[in-house]
Amino acid sequence: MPEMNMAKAINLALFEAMTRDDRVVVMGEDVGPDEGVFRITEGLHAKFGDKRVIDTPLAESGIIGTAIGMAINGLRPVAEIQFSGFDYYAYHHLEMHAARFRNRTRGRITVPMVMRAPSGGGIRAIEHHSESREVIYAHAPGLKVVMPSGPRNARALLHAAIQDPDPVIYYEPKACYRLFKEEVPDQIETLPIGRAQVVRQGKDITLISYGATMRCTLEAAEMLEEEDGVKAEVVDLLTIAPMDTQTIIESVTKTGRVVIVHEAPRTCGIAAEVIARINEHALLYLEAPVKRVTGYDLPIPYFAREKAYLPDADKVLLAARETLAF
Amino acid sequence: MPEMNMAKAINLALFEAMTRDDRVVVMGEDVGPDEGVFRITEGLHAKFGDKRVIDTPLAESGIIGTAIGMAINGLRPVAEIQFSGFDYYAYHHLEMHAARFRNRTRGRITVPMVMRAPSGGGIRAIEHHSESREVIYAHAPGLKVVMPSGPRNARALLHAAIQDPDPVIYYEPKACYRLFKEEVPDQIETLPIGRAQVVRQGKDITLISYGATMRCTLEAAEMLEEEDGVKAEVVDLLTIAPMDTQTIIESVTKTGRVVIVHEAPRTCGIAAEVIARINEHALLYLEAPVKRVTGYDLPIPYFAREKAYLPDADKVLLAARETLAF
Amino acid sequence: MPRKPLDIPLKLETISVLDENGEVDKSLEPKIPNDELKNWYRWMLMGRRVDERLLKLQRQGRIGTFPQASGHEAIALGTIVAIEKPDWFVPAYRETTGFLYRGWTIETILLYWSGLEEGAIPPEGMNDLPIAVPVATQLVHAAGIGMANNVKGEKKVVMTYFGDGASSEGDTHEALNFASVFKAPVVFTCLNNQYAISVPLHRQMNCQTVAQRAISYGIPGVRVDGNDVLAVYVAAKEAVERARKGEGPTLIEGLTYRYTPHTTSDDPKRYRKEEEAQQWAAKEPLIRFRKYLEKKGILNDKIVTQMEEEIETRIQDAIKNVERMLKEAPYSDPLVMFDYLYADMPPHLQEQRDELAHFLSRNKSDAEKKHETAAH
Amino acid sequence: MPRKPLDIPLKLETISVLDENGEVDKSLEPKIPNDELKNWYRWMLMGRRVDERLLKLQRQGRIGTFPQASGHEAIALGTIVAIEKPDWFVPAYRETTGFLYRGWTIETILLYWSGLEEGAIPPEGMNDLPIAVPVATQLVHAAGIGMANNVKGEKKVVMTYFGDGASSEGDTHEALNFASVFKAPVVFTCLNNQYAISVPLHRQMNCQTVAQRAISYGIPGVRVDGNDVLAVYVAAKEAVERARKGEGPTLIEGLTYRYTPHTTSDDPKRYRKEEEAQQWAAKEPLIRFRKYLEKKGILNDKIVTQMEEEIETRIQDAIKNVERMLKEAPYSDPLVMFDYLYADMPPHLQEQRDELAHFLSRNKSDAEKKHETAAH
Ligand SMILES: Cc1ncc(C[n+]2csc(CCOP(=O)(O)OP(=O)(O)O)c2C)c(N)n1
Ligand SMILES: Cc1ncc(C[n+]2csc(CCOP(=O)(O)OP(=O)(O)O)c2C)c(N)n1
Ligand SMILES: [Mg+2]
Ligand SMILES: [Mg+2]
Repeated sequence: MPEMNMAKAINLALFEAMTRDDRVVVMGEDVGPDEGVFRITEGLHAKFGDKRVIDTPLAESGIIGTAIGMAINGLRPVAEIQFSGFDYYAYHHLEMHAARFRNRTRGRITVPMVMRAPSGGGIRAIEHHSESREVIYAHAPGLKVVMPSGPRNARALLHAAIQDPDPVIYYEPKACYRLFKEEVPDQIETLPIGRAQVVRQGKDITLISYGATMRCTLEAAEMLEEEDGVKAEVVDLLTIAPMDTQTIIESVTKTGRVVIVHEAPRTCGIAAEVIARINEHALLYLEAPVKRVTGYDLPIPYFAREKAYLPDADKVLLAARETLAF
Repeated sequence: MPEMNMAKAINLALFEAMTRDDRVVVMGEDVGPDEGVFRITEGLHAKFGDKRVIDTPLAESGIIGTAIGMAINGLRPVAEIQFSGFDYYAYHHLEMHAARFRNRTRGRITVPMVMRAPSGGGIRAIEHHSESREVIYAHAPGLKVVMPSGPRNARALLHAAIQDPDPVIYYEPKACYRLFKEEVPDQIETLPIGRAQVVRQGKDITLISYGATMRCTLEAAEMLEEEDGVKAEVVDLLTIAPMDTQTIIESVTKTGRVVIVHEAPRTCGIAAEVIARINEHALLYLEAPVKRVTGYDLPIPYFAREKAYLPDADKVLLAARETLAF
Repeated sequence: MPRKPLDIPLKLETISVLDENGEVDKSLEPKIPNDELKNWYRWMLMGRRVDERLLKLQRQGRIGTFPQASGHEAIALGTIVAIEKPDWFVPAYRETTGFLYRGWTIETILLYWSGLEEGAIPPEGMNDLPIAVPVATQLVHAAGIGMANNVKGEKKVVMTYFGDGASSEGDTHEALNFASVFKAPVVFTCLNNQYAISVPLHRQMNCQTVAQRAISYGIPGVRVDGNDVLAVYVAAKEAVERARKGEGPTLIEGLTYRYTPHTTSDDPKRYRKEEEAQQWAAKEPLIRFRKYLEKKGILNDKIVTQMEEEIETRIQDAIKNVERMLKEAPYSDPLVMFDYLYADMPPHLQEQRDELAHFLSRNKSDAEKKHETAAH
Repeated sequence: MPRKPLDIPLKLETISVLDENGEVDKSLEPKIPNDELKNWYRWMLMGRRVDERLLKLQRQGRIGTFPQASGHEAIALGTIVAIEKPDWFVPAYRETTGFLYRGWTIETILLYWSGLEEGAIPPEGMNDLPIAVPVATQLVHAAGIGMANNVKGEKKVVMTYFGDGASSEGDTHEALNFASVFKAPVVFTCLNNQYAISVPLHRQMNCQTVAQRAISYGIPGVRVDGNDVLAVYVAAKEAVERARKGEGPTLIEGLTYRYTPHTTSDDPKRYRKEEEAQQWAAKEPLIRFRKYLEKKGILNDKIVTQMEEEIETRIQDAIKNVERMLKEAPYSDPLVMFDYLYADMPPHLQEQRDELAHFLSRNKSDAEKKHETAAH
């Protein structure tokens, strides 16, 4: 089992998918000879050439709209939007068409495509390069939204996304690209879309997160154990939509206390939906209000102030302690 | 106090605002001589002419982007998007610029504009003409989102939106345009953005809604009283963002039981945020899980099946009874 | 270079073959077998009659609002006959004649305007997309479909449509640019009917033609008389051949007039003069094509009357069939709304489906109860 | 009309005034006072030196990633001197020289690249917008600003900028179309440096020039040598005059080369040959302008050395000032992130501000505690 970081694991998944299925094409701005501004498409153009690794003009609506056309015409496009903040330009195609063709034509026309985009903050990037707006896709029926948190699940989820018969938004926590390495099996593996994972067992409190903030969430869990002797259970959503209610509820009914962590702004964030589902299925098990540790209801500040904006282990720890003390 | 329907009340507010403040301009597709596909801009072109009532080319991003430029240059544009389903084309301008210029320039440059759009279903329209996606704006920090439910508050909220120093999304429940009339005062009145209203007093259960579904919510409240002797308190959010937490909490702490009603899809809908705030501020007062009566997690079906998709009084009644019986 | 005109290769043409009186320019007359030409007329006539009947049905409240297509038959037919069955048809919404020619049944069309997704299902085995409501988006899909043909090495051509108003959308620019950069086999046909609802051409754009925008993409641009089916065909045929040869996209602009209101809920009196429509009445596409075919001895009153009867029967049957269908599942069943969102239904949707089923059954029984009590 | 070329009025020109050796085409040489010309050179030199210093600071990790502007001075300066103080400056991000000319201090520029919104505040009283990161969006704002000038009856002109890559965005089409339909006083200047990050011009568009796209909007299109500040000025001045006279927008394309990496995190070796850059080196804008000014006796080594010294001092002062500022509020205070989202802070934001303040203070005291215990 080779060790690799998330950037490499995503690159590996693309390479494997293109090798095993020649319907898979990669497209986007600078994904060709430049191999992507984060080098995620490294080696692909050299190996698969212009036809299957397509440098597009600078136009996000064009990228996603043509990807939809390609998917309708039998390909499996994996379209990269250079930064998730720019996928807004293509939102109409995703919401109106990628999400709807199957439903609109009662299954006759389908759009098996993936939109990949680096998402979130933490890399001292300039304005519009650190956005977290997964909600606008999670709220759009017909799309699936996944977000890996480490090299191994990144590769497995991307394979699942590419093989999925429906359109998948695959958001990559760019802060994790080269943050740490993990062993990744030699065999291709997939993770079922729609399933969360309990990545740390515990009985006292449930910490729920996804993507980049899984790191500080797990750190906080360790601190809780070391400093307070509290056993925190940690859930990694992995899929944001459709959300795995069952795994969440099973943990909550056990612990009765919950903290949810994400970078995106709080209002109408993913945490709100998690809370709504806890309310529907496990209200009577709650021993304290569910706490939200999230980005504030602001555009993420320019990078000099972004650290204070982002969730971190201390914020999660504080929230967990307040929840436990409630 | 003359009686009028919502279409007329919105038209009146536009007329009044343009009369008292010549910085106010109206722009959009077919808002000129055609007076809007719903006739909301009736009489404006005749009175104020081409310069201030602007028929634009067919391009939503162009409409909102130029409106932003006009607002930056001292005007008060009220931009109409013909149907809310088409404002996705302009989402990037709203999220990246309308919402951010004040914050970006520390108050130096501001964008006092209004985006008006008919929203929601119930008029047997064709595909993409019945959407409810207010969440994508409520989740975008820097925007305000309001939605009237009747002629009087429609006029008052539109005046408030036009006078607001920041960008406001003004969603018009098109199903209510000509559904009923109300007395509207002779004097111009405004409603504070950010404030909900208790429109019916009650002690047994709180029903929360906004926009078009206020009608069936109030009907259900009447049925509860007549058929079950239950006194339902009804809250009209009026402003979706920033949300009036206090009014919600005051009612919930009194009743302990809540049903939230909206047309938009359930997952990551406004109801989820309301539930999250109830959880944060009034968890211990809840005697039953908060119920969501919403559009299902589907694109609203073509009109032959839309009735079954939309919330109605019977659905609210059923949910309220289940909540009361919990 | 001090200061001189920027010279760029212009590939811009105008084409007209049939005049208003059905007189043909022999030098340009395409060689089409007579029964083929007769067929073309039949399809155009059917497009017209279906459109007229839809209007009646809408007035009777039996279908919803729809955009009338009368007057657009020549552009729709002249382009659609230029592609082959395996080629792609990526419509906007005024190409009724094209839909019929591609095998969309009148039943399907009626289902669509009756508010049922079942009306958006393309004919089995055809590479057709349904009506695209959000203007200009279909052009980007068409570009992508064409790019995929290049990737797969398939020689299929994509025929797509948009309006003069749609040409203002950014997506139109992006679609034309992608198609030209990737030499995608796409024919972009603009139905220039001079109005976008109420907005006239000169408020939509500051240039004389849509065709000249081909210059922005280094592709051929052709403006044809959009009421002249032969001119449309000539332009389309050449564009399709170029595309099939790998020479990339073409922009065709068919100049016509929106003879009808924009949709059944539009009132043109608010923004244009009656006279204008009258001036265009004589230019209308069916009249001149019929004159031409009569001169060629392909049509006469008897043949046309027979066509009219066949079409009328076909329409009546379709209406009857749909009336029956609407009473049956799936058309009568709201619960199917959940069944095609994803290949597999996720748990939360199954829950919501059950919730609605529960509500409907319970409501039904409530209603029955009320009914009974009322009966007593 | 049977079949003929579509003839449309073309308003397309190319302009070049100074060649690589600083030889001027007398017939086109604009009449600019000598000290004014000297001033132009000073600003271009300052733009260059500031850009070079930013690179050093970035390498030292003292500022973040930024897009280098070296080589774009002629386009930035030649256009910006063509407008007046009350006119509007709507930049993209490579117009450093224009920012400086409009009165943006080096301090402000440093704050911007240090990751502080304070660096996006335009100079008091100037009608300037800050850097626009999402490509092409600024063009639509510029069109709207120009439309507003027409509504208000103000004769101010809008000078806006975009790249060759940005020309592929739908927003560029919509901005040009709106501006032309409404005769907005806007000059659209394309910095065509032949690359969008790694994507070369011929993969970005299938036409020879960006300027020819003016035809799609019925407006004048001018392609100028973008390394020739006089040519840029001539084109810009005429465009500004047309705009001010109410004749609407102009599309100017300045052809130059991106001499540097796209940004400090880009590596051009991955996608282009070193030689290419070398071929363009001689065409670089400052060299030829200096030669021209020397021939005119406006510049000599002594004068230039003095300029260099002044600029260096100015830059050093600015860096010192910013170092000091960064230690002070508001620059050092994270809580101000909440203070400018809305004119009035809504309750939920106040709550969140308090939440962060609470966290920061508490965390601080925690840290201190830890520190103390460690001390024992
Ligand atoms: C993106 C979008 N905006 C607005 C509409 C509403 N709308 C439907 S048709 C139409 C006018 C289209 O004009 P044109 O492109 O000329 O086509 P025509 O209807 O004249 O055939 C408008 C504004 C829409 N369907 N899609
Ligand atoms: C909408 C959008 N998409 C992608 C990016 C990322 N990006 C920044 S600059 C750039 C290339 C721009 O090329 P061009 O317009 O030629 O300007 P240049 O950088 O060459 O001056 C890209 C893709 C962006 N900023 N905005
Ligand atoms: Mg039209
Ligand atoms: Mg460039």
